[in-house]
Amino acid sequence: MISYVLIVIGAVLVNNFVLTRFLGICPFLGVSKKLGTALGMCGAVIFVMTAASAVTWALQHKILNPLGLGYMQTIAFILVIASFVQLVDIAMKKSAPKLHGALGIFLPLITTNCAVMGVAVLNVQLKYSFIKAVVFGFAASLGFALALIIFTGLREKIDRANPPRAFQGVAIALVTAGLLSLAFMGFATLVK
Amino acid sequence: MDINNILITSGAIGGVGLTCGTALALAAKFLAVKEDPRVEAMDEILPGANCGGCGFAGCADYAKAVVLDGAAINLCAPGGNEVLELIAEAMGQEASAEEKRVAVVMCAGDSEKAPRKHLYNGVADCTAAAAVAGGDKLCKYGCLGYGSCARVCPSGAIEFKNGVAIVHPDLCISCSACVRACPRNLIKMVPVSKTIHVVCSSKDKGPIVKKACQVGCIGCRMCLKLAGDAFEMEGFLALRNYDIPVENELIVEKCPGKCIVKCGASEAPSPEATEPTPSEPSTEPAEATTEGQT
Amino acid sequence: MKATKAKFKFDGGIHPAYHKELARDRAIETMPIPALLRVSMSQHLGAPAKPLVKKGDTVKRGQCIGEAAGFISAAVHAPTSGTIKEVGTAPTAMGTSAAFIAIEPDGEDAWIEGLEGIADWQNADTKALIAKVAAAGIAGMGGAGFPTNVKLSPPPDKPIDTLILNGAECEPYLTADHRLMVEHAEQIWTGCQIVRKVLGAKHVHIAIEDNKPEAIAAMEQAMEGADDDASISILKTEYPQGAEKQQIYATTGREVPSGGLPMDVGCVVENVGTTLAVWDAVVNGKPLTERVTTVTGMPVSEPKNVLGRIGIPYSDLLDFCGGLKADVAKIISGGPMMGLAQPGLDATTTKTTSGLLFLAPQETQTFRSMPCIACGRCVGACPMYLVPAELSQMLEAEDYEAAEELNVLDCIECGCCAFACPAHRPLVQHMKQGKSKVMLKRRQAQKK
Amino acid sequence: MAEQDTTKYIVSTNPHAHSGDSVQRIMLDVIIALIPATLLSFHFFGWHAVRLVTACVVGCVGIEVICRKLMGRDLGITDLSAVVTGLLLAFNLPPSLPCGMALVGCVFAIAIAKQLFGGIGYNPFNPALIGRVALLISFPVAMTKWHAPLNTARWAALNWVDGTTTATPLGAVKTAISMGQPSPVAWGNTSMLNYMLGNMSGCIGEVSALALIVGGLYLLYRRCISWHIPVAYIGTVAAFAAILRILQPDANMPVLFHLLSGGLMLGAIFMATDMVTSPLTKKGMLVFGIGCGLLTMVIRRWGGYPEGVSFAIILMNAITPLINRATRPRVFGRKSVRA
Repeated sequence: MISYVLIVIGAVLVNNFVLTRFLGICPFLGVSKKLGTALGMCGAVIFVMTAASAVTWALQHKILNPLGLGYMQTIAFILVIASFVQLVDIAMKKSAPKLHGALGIFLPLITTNCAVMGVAVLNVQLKYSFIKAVVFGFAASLGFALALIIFTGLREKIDRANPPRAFQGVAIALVTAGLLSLAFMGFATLVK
Repeated sequence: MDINNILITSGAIGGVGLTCGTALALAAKFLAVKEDPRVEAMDEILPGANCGGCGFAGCADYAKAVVLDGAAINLCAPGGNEVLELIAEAMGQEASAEEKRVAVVMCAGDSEKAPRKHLYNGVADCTAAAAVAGGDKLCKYGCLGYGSCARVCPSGAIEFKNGVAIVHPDLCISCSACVRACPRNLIKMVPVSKTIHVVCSSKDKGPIVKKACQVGCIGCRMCLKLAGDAFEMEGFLALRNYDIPVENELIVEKCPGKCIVKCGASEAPSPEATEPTPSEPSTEPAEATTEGQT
Repeated sequence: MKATKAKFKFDGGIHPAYHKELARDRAIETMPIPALLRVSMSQHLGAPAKPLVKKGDTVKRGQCIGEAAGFISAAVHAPTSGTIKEVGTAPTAMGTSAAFIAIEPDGEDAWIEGLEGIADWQNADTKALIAKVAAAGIAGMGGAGFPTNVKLSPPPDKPIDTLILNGAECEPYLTADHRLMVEHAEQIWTGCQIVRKVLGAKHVHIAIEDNKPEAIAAMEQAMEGADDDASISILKTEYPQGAEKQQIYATTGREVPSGGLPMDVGCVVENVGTTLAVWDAVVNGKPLTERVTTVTGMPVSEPKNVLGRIGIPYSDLLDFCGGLKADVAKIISGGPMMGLAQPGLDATTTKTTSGLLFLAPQETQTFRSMPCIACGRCVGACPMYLVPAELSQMLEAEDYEAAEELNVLDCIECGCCAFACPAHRPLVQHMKQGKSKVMLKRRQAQKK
Repeated sequence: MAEQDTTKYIVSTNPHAHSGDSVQRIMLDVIIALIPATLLSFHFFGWHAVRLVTACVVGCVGIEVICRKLMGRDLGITDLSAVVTGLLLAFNLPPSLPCGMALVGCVFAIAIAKQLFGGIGYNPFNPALIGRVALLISFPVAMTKWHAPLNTARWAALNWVDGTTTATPLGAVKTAISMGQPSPVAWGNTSMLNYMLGNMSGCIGEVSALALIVGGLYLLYRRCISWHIPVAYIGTVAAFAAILRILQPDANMPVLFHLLSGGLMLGAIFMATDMVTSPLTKKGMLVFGIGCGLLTMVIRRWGGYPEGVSFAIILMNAITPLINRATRPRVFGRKSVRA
C-alpha cells in the first residue's frame, strides 16, 4: 500500500510532470487562461493518461513483449494514444460542445502530448505492474492537473499585470511557470 | 531477415490499428455532431482580427450570423472589398463595393486652444472623466484627451497630440471601434477621399464657443456662403455634407472659427499640420489608465 | 422614552475624521432670499419635472412650477413669489444638464392661496395623506431624493411592518439632520407618526449615531409617552451607518436582498428631514420650498446650518456664511464620503442638498493611483462584503463579465474602499463605471 | 469668490476623504519593524551582517532603478518596497555569503520576480524569497555554510568568521535523524533563551525570534498586518510538531524548538504577510497560514531541505489567487457567494 502512496506523492509533487519533468507544456500554457476550461482539460487529461497507461501496459506486456516487438513500442503507443484522444474528442464534442470549443486545438494536441507518451514509456522503463502503472498514470495526470489549476489561478493575476512589452503574453507566463517550478523544488527528495 | 518477423510485426501493429480504427469509426457514427461546413469556410475568409466592428462578438460569431441567420455580408470593414467579394461568392450574393471609410475626430481643441475648467483627478479614461462633473474641459462637446478611443483601436491608428485625438487615415481599418468608445461622439466615419472636414462638434452659440475654444465653430454660416451645399447647419454648428464635393477650397483659410481643415490621406487632420510625422512617440494611454492628471 | 443600543452591526465600515464640531452647535439660521433663485427641475431620483411656467410669468410661493413627469418623479414648487426670468438648461450639482427655472423674487414672499393642512391627520384617509405628500413634492432629503409619495405607496403584496427614521447622519462634517432633531424633535416625531399611519407600520425605530447625544436626548423627550413599539436605536458611530441597507440590518437584523428594496423585508427608511417636510405638508399644507443645508469646512469663515429656499446659488450660500478665510482646493455638494465635487459655485441648492463643504488644500490633494498591493483593507471596509480590490482590477482590464459575476451591481458607492486604500486607487470610480457598463449591457441584452 | 481660479479646484469621484495611509507609509512601517532584528543581526554576525544588509539594500534599490529606466517607466522607488525586499533578502542569507552572490539574489528578487511583472503589486511571488530560493538552488554550498554567532571574545578580536562552520540546529537535527542517531541538540531552558534571543547559527536575520516578534507587534499595532497569517502559520507548525512529538518522541524535536529555530518567525511575521502575495480576505489568510504551516513541517520532516519556510511560502503564494477565489465573502443580501 505504502508503495502506491509513494508513487502518487512522487508523481504529483516531487517529479511533477509539468514542473519538474517539463512534459506537457503546450496544453499547460495554452489552456490556463480560464479556470473552467482548465478544469475541463484536467478531466480530459486524467482520463486519457490513466486509460492510456492501462492500454499501453497491456499492449506492451501482452502483445509486444510476447511477440518480441519491444522496438515497435513508440509507434504502437502513438497509434493507441492518438486513437484514444480522438475518441475523447468525439465524445466531448457530443456531450460538452461548449467545453470542446474552449479547448479548441489543445484537445487534439494531447495526441502528440509528450506527457501521455511519457507516462506510457515511463511505465515500461520503471517496470511497473499493471496496477502500479495505472496508479502512476493517474497520479501523473493528477500532477498535471494540480500544476494546471495552480497556474490558471496565477495566470489570471499575471494577465492583469503590467509587464514590459517584450515580456507580455506567453513570455511572462513562462517566467511564472519557471518560478513555480522553482517553488516545487522544495519537494525534492520528499520521496526517494 | 526472417519473413515471419515482418509478418508478425505488421500483423500486430496492423491489428492494433484496425481495432483502434474500428472503435473510432463507430464513435464517429454514433456520436456524430452535425455542423454546417460553410460556417467554418466563412470563418476562414474573415480576417480574424476580432475587432467587433461588424457588431458581432468576433469573426467566428459574424461568420455564423452570415451563414445561418442571413446577416448582411458587407459588415466586415477591415476586410475591405477583397473579403466582401469572397463572402459574396461563398454566399452566392451580389457584392456591392463601397468606398473605404476612415475615422475622423471632429474636434481640434487641444490643450492650448481649449482650456480645462477644473483639475480632474481620477481614472484616465474619457468615459470616466465625462461622468465626473460633466468632464473637465470648458467646452462640453470637446475631446477630453484621456485616450479611450486609442485604447480600443485594434490598429494603433489613433495618436494623441497635445491632448486631442488624431486618427491616421492610412492606418485606420474602418472598424468604428473608436466611434463607439468616444463618450462625446466626436468620431465620425467619412469616405477616405474626402479631405475637408469641420473639426468642431460644439452645438453651443458663438460666444460660448469662443470662450471655450480657439478653434470652434461659431455658427457664422461663412462656409455655406462660400462652398454652398457642401456644408449644412445643425443649429449653431456647421456640418460637412460629404455627398457634395467642396468646390471653393478657400473656405479652409476663410473660416473665422478656424475649424474647417483640409488634410490628405497621409496627413493627420490637424489645423496646423506642420508635423506630418509626430515628433514624439505616440502616447501609450494604456499604461496610464489610473494615473490622475496632476 | 429611553433610547437603547442597536442590536446588530454590519461588518466593515470605516472611521473617518468627523469634524462635526465645526457646525454642530450652530443653531439653524434662516437665510434671506437672494436676488435670484434657480430652481432645477431635476431635484429627485427619476424623471425630471416638467416646467409649467414660462418667462415673464409671476408666481407665488408654493405654486407648482414643475409637475411630476411619470410615476417616479416629484413636483417642484416656487420657493418664493416673484417673476420668472428664464426657463433654460444648465449643469446641476450632479454634473449633468437639466432644465431650470430662474425666479426673480419680488420681496413679498407671498404664499399662494388655498393651501390647507389636515389638522386631524389621525383620522384622515391614508390616500388623502399620500396625496398631500405628493402635492408637496417631497423627495428623500437624505441625499438620494427618492420621491416620498412613491415610498409611501408600497404594492399590497409587500406589507410594511417597520418604519425606520434615519437620523444617523454618518457623513463627516454634516450636521443639518442633527440640528433638525435638536430643534424640531416634536415635529419630526409627528411627521414620523403620520408616515407610520400611512404605511400601517407596527414598529418604529429612530436610528441615531452615538456621537449625537443632544439629538438623542431631544428625541427621547419628544417621544415621551410613545407606545412600546416605537424605540430609539443608538448606532455605533461608524460610516456608513446611515446607508439604507446597513441601517435596516443594524436596527432589525434583516438583510435587504441583493437588487431588492427595503420593502422586500417589510421596512421603509425615511430621513428625519423628510419626515419634517411631511409634517409641514400634512399639518400645515405647505409644499417643500426650503431645507437646511450645512455650509462647512475649514476654509469657511462661519460654518452654519442654513435654512434656505430651494434654488439658492452656492455662491450666495457661501456669502451668507461670511465667505472664505483660507484657500479652497475642493468644493463638495454633500458630505465628503458621497458628495459630488463641484467645478465651481454655479450650481444651486435642491431638495437633496444636505451640505456644501469646502476643503482646504492640506485636507485634500490630487492622488496618483498605484497598482493594487492586495492589502485587503477595502475588503475589510466594504459594508456590502464585496472584494473591491479584485473588482477594480477586473474593471480596469474592462472585464465586465467577471465583474458582474462578482456582484459589482451590489456596490452602494459609499466610498469606504477608496477611503481605506493605501494605493489611492480610484475604486469608487471604477465601480461606478463598471456598474453603468454592466447595466448598459443588461439593457441591450433585454432589447434583443 | 469671483477672483478664484476654478481650474485649480480638484474634481474627482467620491470619497473626498482618505484614511491618510499610503503604500510608502506601510513600507516604512515594515522597515521600522525590521530595525530590532537588523541591529541584533549586526550584533551576532558583525561586519558580515552589515556587509550583506548594505549589499542587498543597495543592490535591490539599484536594480529597481535600472529596471524602471530600461522599461521606460517612472522610477517609483519612493514607495520603499525595494528597500524592504533588500532587507528581507539579506535576512535570509548565511553570514559568509559573498556579496557577489547576494547581488545575484537581488537580480532574481527585483528584476525577475518583481519588475518583469510590472513592479509593485503585480508580482505573484514574494521577491525576497524568490531571490533566496534561486540562490539556494544555484549556490547550494555557499548558501548552507553556517557560522556560530559572535561572542565577546571574537567581537574584541574583530574576528568576524572563525574557520569552523557549524550546522544550523534544524540542519543538525535533520542529519542526525536521517542517519538514525539521537538528536544532537540538547533542549533546555538555556538553549531556549539562546534561541529566543538569536544566539544560534542561521541566516543573519532569522535567528532572533524575540526581535522579530517585537517587530511583528509593532506591525500589528500599526495595522500593517493582521494576526491571521502569523497566528495560523505558527499555530499550525506548533500543532504539527506536537503531534509528531507525541507519536514519535525520539525522532522529533519539541514544539518550541520548531517554533524558535530556523526561519519560522521571520517567515510567519514578515514574509508570509507580504500583502501583494497573500490573500485578501481574513478567511483566506487563515487558509494561507495553515497551508504554509503544513508545507513547512512536511518539508522539515520529510523533505530534502532542513528548512521549508521559503518553499512553503512561495508554494502558498502560487495558490493565493485560488484561495482568493475560494474565500470571497458572501455579498450582503445574498445567500451564497456567487450570483
